Amino acid sequence: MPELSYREAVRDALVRAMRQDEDVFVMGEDIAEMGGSMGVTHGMLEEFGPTRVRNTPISEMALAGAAIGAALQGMRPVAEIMYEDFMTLASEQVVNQAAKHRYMSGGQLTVPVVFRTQGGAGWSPGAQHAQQLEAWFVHVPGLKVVFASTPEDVRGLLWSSIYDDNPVVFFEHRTLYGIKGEVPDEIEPIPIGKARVHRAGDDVTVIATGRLVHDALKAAAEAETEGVSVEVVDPRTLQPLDEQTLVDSVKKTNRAVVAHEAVTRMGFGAEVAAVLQYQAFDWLDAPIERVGARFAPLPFAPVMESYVVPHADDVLAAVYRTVNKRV
Amino acid sequence: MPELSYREAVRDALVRAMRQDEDVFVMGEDIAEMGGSMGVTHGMLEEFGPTRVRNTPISEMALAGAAIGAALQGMRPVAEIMYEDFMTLASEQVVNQAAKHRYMSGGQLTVPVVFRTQGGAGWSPGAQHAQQLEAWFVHVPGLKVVFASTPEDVRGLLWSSIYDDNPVVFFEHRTLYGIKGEVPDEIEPIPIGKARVHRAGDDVTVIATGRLVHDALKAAAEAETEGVSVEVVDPRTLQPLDEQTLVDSVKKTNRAVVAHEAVTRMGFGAEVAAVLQYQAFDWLDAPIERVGARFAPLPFAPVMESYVVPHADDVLAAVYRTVNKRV
Amino acid sequence: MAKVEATKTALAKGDLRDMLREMLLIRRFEEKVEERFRAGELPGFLHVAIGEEACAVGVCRALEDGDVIASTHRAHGHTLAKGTHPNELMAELYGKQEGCSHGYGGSMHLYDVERGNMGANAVIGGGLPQITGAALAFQMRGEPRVAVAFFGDGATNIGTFHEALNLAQLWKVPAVFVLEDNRWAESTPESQHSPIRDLSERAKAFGMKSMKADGQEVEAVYRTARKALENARSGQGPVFLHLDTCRFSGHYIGDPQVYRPKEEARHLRETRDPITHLREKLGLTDAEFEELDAEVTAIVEASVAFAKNATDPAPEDAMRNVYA
Amino acid sequence: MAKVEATKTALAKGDLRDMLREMLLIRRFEEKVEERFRAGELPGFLHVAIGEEACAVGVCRALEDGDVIASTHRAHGHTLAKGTHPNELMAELYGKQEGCSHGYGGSMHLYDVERGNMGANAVIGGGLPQITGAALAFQMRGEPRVAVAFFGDGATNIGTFHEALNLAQLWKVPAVFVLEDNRWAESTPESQHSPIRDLSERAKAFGMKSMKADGQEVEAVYRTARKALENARSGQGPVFLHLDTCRFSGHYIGDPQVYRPKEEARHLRETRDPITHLREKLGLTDAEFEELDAEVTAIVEASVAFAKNATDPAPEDAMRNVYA
Ligand SMILES: Cc1ncc(C[n+]2csc(CCOP(=O)(O)OP(=O)(O)O)c2C)c(N)n1
Ligand SMILES: Cc1ncc(C[n+]2csc(CCOP(=O)(O)OP(=O)(O)O)c2C)c(N)n1
Ligand SMILES: [Mg+2]
Ligand SMILES: [Mg+2]
Repeated sequence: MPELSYREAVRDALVRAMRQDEDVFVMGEDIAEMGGSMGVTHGMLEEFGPTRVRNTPISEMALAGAAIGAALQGMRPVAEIMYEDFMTLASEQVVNQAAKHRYMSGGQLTVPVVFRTQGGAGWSPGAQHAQQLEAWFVHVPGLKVVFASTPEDVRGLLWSSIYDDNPVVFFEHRTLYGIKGEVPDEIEPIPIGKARVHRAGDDVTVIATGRLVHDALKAAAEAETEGVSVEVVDPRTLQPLDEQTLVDSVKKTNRAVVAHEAVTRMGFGAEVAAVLQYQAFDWLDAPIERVGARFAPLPFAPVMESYVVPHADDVLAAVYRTVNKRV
Repeated sequence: MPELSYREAVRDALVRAMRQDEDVFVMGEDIAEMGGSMGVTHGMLEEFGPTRVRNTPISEMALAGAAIGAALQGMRPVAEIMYEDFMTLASEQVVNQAAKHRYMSGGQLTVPVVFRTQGGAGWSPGAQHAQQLEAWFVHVPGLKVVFASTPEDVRGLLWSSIYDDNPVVFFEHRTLYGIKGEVPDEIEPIPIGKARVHRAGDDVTVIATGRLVHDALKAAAEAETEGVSVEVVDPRTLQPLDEQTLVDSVKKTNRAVVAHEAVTRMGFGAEVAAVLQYQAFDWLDAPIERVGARFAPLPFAPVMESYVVPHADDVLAAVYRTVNKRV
Repeated sequence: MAKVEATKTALAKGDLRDMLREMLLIRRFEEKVEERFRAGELPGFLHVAIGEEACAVGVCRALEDGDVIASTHRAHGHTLAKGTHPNELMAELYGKQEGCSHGYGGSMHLYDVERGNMGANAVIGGGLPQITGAALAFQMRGEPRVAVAFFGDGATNIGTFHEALNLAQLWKVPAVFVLEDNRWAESTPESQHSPIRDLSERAKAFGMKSMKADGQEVEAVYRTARKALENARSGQGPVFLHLDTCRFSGHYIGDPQVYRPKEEARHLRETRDPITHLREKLGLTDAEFEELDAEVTAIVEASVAFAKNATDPAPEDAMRNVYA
Repeated sequence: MAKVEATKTALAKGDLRDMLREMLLIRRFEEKVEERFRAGELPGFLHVAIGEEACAVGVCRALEDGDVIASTHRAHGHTLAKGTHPNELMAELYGKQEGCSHGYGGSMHLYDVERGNMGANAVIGGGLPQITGAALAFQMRGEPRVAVAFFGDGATNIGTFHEALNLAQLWKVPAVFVLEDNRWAESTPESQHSPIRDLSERAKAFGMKSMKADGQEVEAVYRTARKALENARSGQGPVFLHLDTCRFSGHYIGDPQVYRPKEEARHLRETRDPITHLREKLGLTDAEFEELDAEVTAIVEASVAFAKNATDPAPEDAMRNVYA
């Protein structure tokens, strides 16, 4: 099995889809000669040319909207929105248009478009370049929402997103592009709506997304040395949500921690907690812990930035709180 | 005590603030001669003239941004975004700019701006004119979020919002403009961050916002005839959230239902459920029930629209589920 | 509806008579919609385009099969002109399954994909970038098709408009952007919403070719639209088509128009009615006109009967079509 | 920094010398920032404006006390030119409490409200509507102040730009919109992001007066900015000020510029350096220039020392300033 970085894995899915399928193309700001601000599309201009690797002006509304329009006419565009913060600009097109055309037309249309975007703190860009807004899109019927945390997942899920006939908002995490992992030789599509159990455990379930999956695994390893057995589950797709896998895990462990980098208040963890307390009420031995960013914009100074967003030790502390609650 | 409609109550707060304070002014689409698409600003052009009652072009980004800029220079603008659906267009300015200027400047700036908007189903406008997106803004540090359900509350809270030095996203509900209620002769500012207990009860707490407050009160009256005593609480301000009042009520009743018109998935009720299960874990005798819109865009046909959004009977059914869970 | 021979520049009397019939059908249809709404039979939020029929008919007549349009909140005329049967449109307004959006859309969300109607949009400017994108798809696949967006003067103030036209021109996609300039955005007169008096100036910012026509003269609209479409179709780039038109009625059905002198609308109806103009041009006798009128009125009446007898969706149908 | 007498059109030698000194200070400051970033001392995401110093200095010199600016992601020059002390700016880049944003902002979020800097914005076009709004506040209060927005050529493609300028012209607010046209948006050359070659055309869409100057000639920038500000201040409406400039370095510090022929930047440095131009115009001897250079270099060195010795915020400080 070849080893790919998360960045290369995203590219691999794009390249393979474009090789086999004329309808697939990519568009976004600085994705051509520069290969994207995160280097994801590096080299693709050379292989596919400027018609299928399209640099756009700084026009998030039009770039998102043009991708939707092309999708309505049978193409499978993958539009890159450079930073999640700029999804605010694209949100009218994504939320009022892409998510609703099929419904408003009574099923006449399909909208096979993917909006790739990325965010995440840890490099001190300040308050407008690292927000995590995935929760917004989970609230919008008609959209699918993916947030992958490993090279294998990001490749298999991007592939499935490209070939899904619905609009998919595809979140990548800025600090994960460099991580490496083995992937199958051939792309194995990963079904949208299937969670992944990264680590089995008996005492506490940690449900984590994006960067926090890796922090959760660190925390789990640490907890093990203290005799606490932690199960780590990554939903991978936030919409549709694989509630069954999450609930089954919690019914086994009787304790849950939900962890993501986004602000805790009204973050995705709130939805997971609401689902778990409802479906596993009689199984829960402790309150569901939420780990997420503190309630502040992202500050510039590294010491402050690192204080605002959660890390492995925050997950670990939450895990311990859930078990202490027992005794 | 005079009686005012919800619509008149909003207007009364605007008019009184503008009479006593030159810095307060209103801007928005069709708010002048037409008095706003909901008639809220009716007659204000005549009293205050076009300089302080400003019709804007259809430019949600610029209208929101200009209000922010004027606020940064010491004015207290109240910007009207005609429909919540169009908050998507204003979201970059509201989320990346208004919410963050004070923080990014290290406290040098204040942003005393109010964004008034409205939404709500029940009149078959279709999928792009009735969404409820309050949850999005609760997820954004730096913003305050208000959603009032009665004439008295909407007036007192709008007043407090105008004089708050932070950006406030102020939600009104389309179907409430006509309801009447008594208000004090003089405006009594209602503190932002204080919930209101509309009805005391012993068996179940219903935490409701917007239109659902009224449906919850109907359901409570109905439940009473069945011997179920329901407490109805309206948080009124979603950010900051008066967690204490909600938690105290649930610790008393041991059961909770959260109700709003917005889509249940990732809706405000998820945050409330997450807070309650955490802070009242040992007091809860039943899973927290969530009542909200089904997971679909808003359809046009009235029979379908009414099926998608919740009503009093949905609240009542949820209330009964919580008590049956006991036996 | 019958297509006019492509290369033709002048129009045969028969074609013009067809257009008159079509404009009259739209007029009577919308008058009926106003009546049924006031009678409390129609749910939702409706906007009629009475006075603007020549824009819809002139442009849609100029289209070829395979061309697509995106419409606005004021969509009945575009929808009928693009070929949706009055029965299907009326059924939609009544929220029925037989409706052109199967009861999911309503007046502001009329779709008829088979006939090239990509949908009416209730968000100002919302459909424009999608027309740029549809045209891009045509360009990438080398199809001789054009994508056409309708929008109003008020829409020229929204960023979506700016970005969509800029991108269309940058990529020279086969699109035509049709401005139906009725000088009102709801209650806001053009002088209050735009700093310039000739909105064709907007096109200059993108270096886009602009063409202008009197939106009350259907033949002029048709001829200019043909040129615009030809320019787009032949790869010479998109065109900004500026149609000077008038809104005879309120912004929405029920609009008291407190903001507008009663005089204005009456004067426009008397002097700028596209139907009267064409009728006179064709020299129709009262008898001939009444015959035409009776014919379209019967179609409209039939559409109401069809709609009323059509099928109501079941409440649970609301959960269908959320995802493919 | 010292203001130049308002009515003056020509500039005294002393004024020009001040401007040279200021441009050189900015140049040396940014070279130092590049060096310290490469040394791993500076966190975050930084963009230098090396080659564009005359735009910042020429415009800010032309401002009156009370005028305000909004800047972009490329903000160091604007910030220094608007009067922020190098120590406070460098301290911000080091994330210190003494920084002009007290460590909360960083390179893309430089503020100095007391000195009229409403803040740099990392969202393209994000600051423009706020400049329209600030100017509106000045207009409503009858204050003789002007609000000035800086932005680049790439920003002219975003809807926010269109809406903000349109609204400013519609309301004739005292604002000046300064386009720093370096013909690049990150890796995207103007030909790939804009369908027109003269971006002044953008102003036509709003009927906004536009003025143009060579952005490498500080005196020309200053003179033209004076005219633009005068127009805005006197109530004649906003102005689109188009400055033709060049980006000598990469888009961000560390940018390998794979997309750009090495030749181009070298050629620009040799032929279009605003500092060289003014130095020659003033006929400074090497000795005089080196003296000036030594003076500003010392200031820059001192700013680094100041920044390094400044106070780190405590982690918990992150929870302050979220709300007023
Ligand atoms: C983004 C957005 N803002 C506001 C509205 C409310 N609205 C509906 S129609 C309209 C006026 C549109 O004017 P114009 O574009 O000239 O079209 P017309 O109604 O004249 O046909 C407005 C403001 C909307 N639908 N979308
Ligand atoms: C809305 C938005 N989209 C994309 C970006 C990423 N970005 C930062 S700078 C830049 C290029 C800006 O070009 P220009 O406006 O010409 O300014 P310059 O960098 O040349 O000074 C881009 C695309 C952004 N910051 N904001
Ligand atoms: Mg109009
Ligand atoms: Mg540039």
